Amino acid sequence: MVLKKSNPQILIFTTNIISDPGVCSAGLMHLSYPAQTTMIKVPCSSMIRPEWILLALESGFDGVFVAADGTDCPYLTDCTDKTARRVKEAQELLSDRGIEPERVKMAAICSVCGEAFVRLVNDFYSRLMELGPIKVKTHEK
Amino acid sequence: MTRRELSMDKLKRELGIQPPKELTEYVREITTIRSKIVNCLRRDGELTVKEISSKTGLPEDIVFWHLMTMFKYGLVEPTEKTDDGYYRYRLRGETHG
Amino acid sequence: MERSDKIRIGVYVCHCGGNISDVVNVKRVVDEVRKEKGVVVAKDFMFMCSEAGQKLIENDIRSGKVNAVVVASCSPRLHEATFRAAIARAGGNSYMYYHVDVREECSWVHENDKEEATNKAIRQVRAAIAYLRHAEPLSRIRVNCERSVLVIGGGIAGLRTALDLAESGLTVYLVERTPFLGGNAAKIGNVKVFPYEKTAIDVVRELIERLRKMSNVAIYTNAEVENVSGYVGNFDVTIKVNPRYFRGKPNGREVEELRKICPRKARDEFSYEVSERTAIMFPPFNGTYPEIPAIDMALCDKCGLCTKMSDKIDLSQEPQIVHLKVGAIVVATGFKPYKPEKSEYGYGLPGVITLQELVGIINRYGDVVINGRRPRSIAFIYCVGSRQRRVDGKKANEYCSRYCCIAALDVAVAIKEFLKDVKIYHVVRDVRSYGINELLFEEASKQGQVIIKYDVDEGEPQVTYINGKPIVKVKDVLTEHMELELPVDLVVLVTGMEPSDGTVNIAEKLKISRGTDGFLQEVHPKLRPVETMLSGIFIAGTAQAPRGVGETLASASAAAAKVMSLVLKGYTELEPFVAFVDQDSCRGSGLCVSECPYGAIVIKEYAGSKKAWVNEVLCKGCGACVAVCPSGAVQLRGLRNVQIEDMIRAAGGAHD
Amino acid sequence: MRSNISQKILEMAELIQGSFEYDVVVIGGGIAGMEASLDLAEMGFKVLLVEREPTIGGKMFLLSKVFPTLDCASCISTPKMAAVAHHPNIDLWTYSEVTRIDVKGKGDFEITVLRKPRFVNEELCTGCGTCEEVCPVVLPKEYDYGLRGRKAAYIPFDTAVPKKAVIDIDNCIFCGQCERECPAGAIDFTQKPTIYKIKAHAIIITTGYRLFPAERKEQYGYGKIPNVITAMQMERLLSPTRPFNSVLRPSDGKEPSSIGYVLCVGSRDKTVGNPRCSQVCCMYSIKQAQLILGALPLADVTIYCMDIRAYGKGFEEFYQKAKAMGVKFVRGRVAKIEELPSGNVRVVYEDIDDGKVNSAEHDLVVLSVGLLPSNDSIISIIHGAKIAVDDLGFIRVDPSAPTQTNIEGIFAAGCATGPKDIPDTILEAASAAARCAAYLKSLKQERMIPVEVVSNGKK
Repeated sequence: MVLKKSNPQILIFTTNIISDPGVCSAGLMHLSYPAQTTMIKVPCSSMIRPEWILLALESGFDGVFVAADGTDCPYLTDCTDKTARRVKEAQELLSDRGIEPERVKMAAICSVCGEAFVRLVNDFYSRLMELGPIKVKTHEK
Repeated sequence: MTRRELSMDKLKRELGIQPPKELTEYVREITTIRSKIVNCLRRDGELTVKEISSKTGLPEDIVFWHLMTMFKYGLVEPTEKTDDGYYRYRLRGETHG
Repeated sequence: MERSDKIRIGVYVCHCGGNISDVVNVKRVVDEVRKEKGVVVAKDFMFMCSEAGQKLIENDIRSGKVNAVVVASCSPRLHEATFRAAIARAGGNSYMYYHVDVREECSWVHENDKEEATNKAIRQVRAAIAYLRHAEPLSRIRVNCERSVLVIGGGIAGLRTALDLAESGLTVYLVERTPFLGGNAAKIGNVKVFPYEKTAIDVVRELIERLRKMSNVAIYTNAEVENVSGYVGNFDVTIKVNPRYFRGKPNGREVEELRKICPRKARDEFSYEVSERTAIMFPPFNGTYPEIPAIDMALCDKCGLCTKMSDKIDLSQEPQIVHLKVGAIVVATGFKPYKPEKSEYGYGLPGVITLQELVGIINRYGDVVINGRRPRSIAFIYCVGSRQRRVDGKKANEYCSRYCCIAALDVAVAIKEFLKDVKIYHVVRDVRSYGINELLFEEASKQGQVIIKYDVDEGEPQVTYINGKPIVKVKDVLTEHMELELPVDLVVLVTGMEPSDGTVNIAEKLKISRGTDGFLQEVHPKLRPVETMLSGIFIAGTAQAPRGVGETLASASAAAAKVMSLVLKGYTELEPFVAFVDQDSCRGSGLCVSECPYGAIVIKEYAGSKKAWVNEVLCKGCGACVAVCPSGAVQLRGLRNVQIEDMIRAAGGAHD
Repeated sequence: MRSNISQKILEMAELIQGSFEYDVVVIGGGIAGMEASLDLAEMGFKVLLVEREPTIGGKMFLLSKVFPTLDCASCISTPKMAAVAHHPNIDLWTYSEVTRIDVKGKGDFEITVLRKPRFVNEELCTGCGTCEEVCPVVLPKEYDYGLRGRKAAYIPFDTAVPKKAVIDIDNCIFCGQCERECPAGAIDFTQKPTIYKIKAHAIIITTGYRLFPAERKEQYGYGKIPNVITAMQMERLLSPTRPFNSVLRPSDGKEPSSIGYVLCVGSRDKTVGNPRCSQVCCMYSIKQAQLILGALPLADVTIYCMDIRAYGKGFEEFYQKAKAMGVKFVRGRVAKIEELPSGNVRVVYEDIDDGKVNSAEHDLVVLSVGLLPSNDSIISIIHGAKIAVDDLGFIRVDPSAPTQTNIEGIFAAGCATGPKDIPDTILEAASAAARCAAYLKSLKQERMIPVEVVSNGKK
């Protein structure tokens, strides 16, 4: 069954030690952001393969938000650069297929940055609303 | 439904104690202050600390302290900032407690 | 999909007493996910974290119904460990688990949209189910560790680390490049370590004395690390021990004769080149180790005078190569004092010396005597070789050397005690007598020592030499920027620290990185302050950053603590979430190798073709390699590509 | 105003029978105590960590970002807090106090610990916060240094470990709301204090510091002038878990556009009895200045200082960066601080640059308060030996082993031995763990395996 969806669906990549606690902290503060969101955890945002972002957009998501470790990354000193490279490659993949590159967004979310996360994801959601559904026909696997 | 006996009642019985009067009075006082602020916001929508203070007659720092406490519990939220650096606040959903 | 047939998933959704169920329709979540392939049990419960909730899981595992578990409840930070432990208790594999947060990341943030919140919970649980369909039982990686440690550097940092490790029962190999233990702290000699009564040399002596009593310590002086291979827990080390050219300890008469006989002369490093030594190097202070002299072969011209006098000397000795097996390595190779360039603040002019040279003079003569006379006025110029500004991209020590303000004040206060009439000026930028050292600054002020503060934007102090005296010219911020000219008998340049040559060399040899300041770089100043990017290699003391005696000892013991945590048990256990390579699809691009900051991946030859190989012990499981592999051959155990991809598909609504 | 019900309840404390033995008892669950506990636990020793507050984490997890790398304090401390809570070799007792230490012999200590009742069943509490929401009592909240209210039933912090509610019984009006509303039925007013006698072979004291009480510097007006705050309060304002919705001043909630920092408050000042430097204030002030410029890009920040002591690794570079960002450094000692009718604050200072007395007006003034020892409650309860402290009350240590106290088997680390920054505290904590491990091994008198030296280095 494919869930009914009229509003944009966002896939959010979070990281175990830094940004997932950050997303969690939004809940602790009882803030609010759209429920059309799904989180998948990875150890470090530098692990994200660009094609996963494309896959997400082909699988029913309208946008991908990468909640990166940033400078608080416990693994890499150049985590921001590495993650940015992945996102840029993903954007190129999207452009090649005629999908708006702004459907993927990256921001560093520290472990208590709940407010910042909510602001960013709300903005991203509004932007995706404006963009509307993905126009290019994505092939389902 | 009958009121179940609370462990609190047991403690009170065991120790033979009541909360100090000053404390209950203090709570009554802050509850009054708070409801003044809440009523003010409920009536007028979005207000700055200065505006609430002049409408309620409460000192600005007291108003701000209570607003921030209510902010913690998700009862109020800031909206826009005025040009001279003050935020406006409004009630968020229904209040309890 | 053979594997997924065997996987029997139990899904348990928590109400959290309404915290979740008031927003998320828990019943609907359970009903929806029950239909998913692989799911054999789907239940909801008031409090999953309670004893009764955990029992639900345990019973389903014990009865064999379930072998993989999803719990949808609160934050994984609160209860992921709880449920993994419950699975293990029931005899399951605790890695056959996925935790879904439907409280902090769902019900608490979507209170206004119950319908969508429920949909989200369903998506998240479906993703978890997709993950578990491909999950495999994992176990922690056990690495055996040699219960022995190599400590490089015989100064106070190395001595302290070695002693701590030895006292904890580990075998310690201490390697010192020079012929004697003691390092820089021994050279400071009789200057007291403020605020204590002990002198630096007291500390050194105490450490050496206690270390020598330990039977599980081998000390190699005049020795250098030649080669290191292997990895954490299992390093192979080769050290080269240079000969001392002495067969044993010469007796008192021999020592006296030998001191006189050698014609080859050089500046004595131990006195900061204040005095001379010969090619025969004698123990520089009482209590050092070993007490046997050594011949400096770079200086010796084998004239043979000494061999005729003493049969203890044997110039035919050869260097020895020693092979060691150790579990960890501590680098404590220290600093060297900054050497001012010629004419930097007048260095090279008569009456202009460094702080170290002043200390050398005090230790050698027990007095301050410059050109045969006691100075009547001294100016200390601070921040020489520290806090430098970078001009035209030239190398500059932009850092503060931390110890120098205190060291200079310490020496100045000591001088004032025996040269009562000397006038002392301190030409400073800031007085950084932090913490309790402020009392030293106060003492100096009480003694009438004068502080002159300059603003580097208005120019640095100038030192000239007129009428047989050095003159310090400086604009004093404290007296309304008045330009002062101070003719003094002695100018002391308070020089900072630079990484020692040994530190620079060992960094290259071990491939550990150095910061922009040139000192050894820790992984993180707070999370992993004594660790390098290479597992099992630790750093201590001033090789890492300028610091004083107390801080050096603390960092040395800290390094010892981390070594003990690693090797004391004889093994270490690591999480199984490490990278692995699918040999069939790896094309040997090597992209993963350069992506890994830990050096955990190498390219190896397999039957003629190049393939990546992961050292599981070095891998920290960040997954950076996963992202760059062109063929998807490098993956992370416990989070394989297929797991992520199916999670994306499941959550996106597209099912296979 | 608060009642003394807790005293009455204390009298009902019950001694728990049984033998409780640990290799080490660590007193104080701040960053130093957590670090030392984790190191020793990893080595295989059994550790009991005792924390007075309802949560571990100490002061560090209240901070915003930390110098000189500007990493987020929570991102560093919260994983450590979780590691402490889950480590099989660590028992964590929060809301517990060490009330007596008996030095009985070599490696033999008896430690009496009082476990205070939370009035919340920890097993049942899910940390959902319902009790806190419904509690009608709003008190000045210690975690945010008075910046906003705290309930009598409360979870100390979103990132608390353990994340369990606690009821401040002295401020409870017994309305029963929490008990009626708790979905887990976790509220339990019948809980009683318990006392444990614990045998330990070593002790590590990591009791940290307390801040200089700024109101003692009367001429600075703290406590009287609402817009004079301490650096710890500013730290909270800058933290992502901040009490206000932005950096705002307490008098009227205005976003300040001009902020002044007064350094050396309660340090380098004999008039308040502390001639020493507190070692961290220069750096935390510079850090806050940088963060303020990030949060309020239009604001200007002035730091009134004597010397800037940027001495640690990367500190000088950090100081130079602040200067380049536009933070103003004024050399001069602040003589007094006055409130203006607008709520603004005037700082009167002796300007070293021109030798005159000058003044400046700011929206908000931050006092960079110094650090004082908080060992009193520990040093006075040690029986059978006397622990050496210095004239300010910091624990004295051995210069050759900077965590060794004068009592064999008792170690101290972090700010308990003197003010220090986080990197130094962490090093010292690990250092205490190493010395403690060596000590514990020496008690067991394991035979060392002698090594053969294959060279000239014969002993």
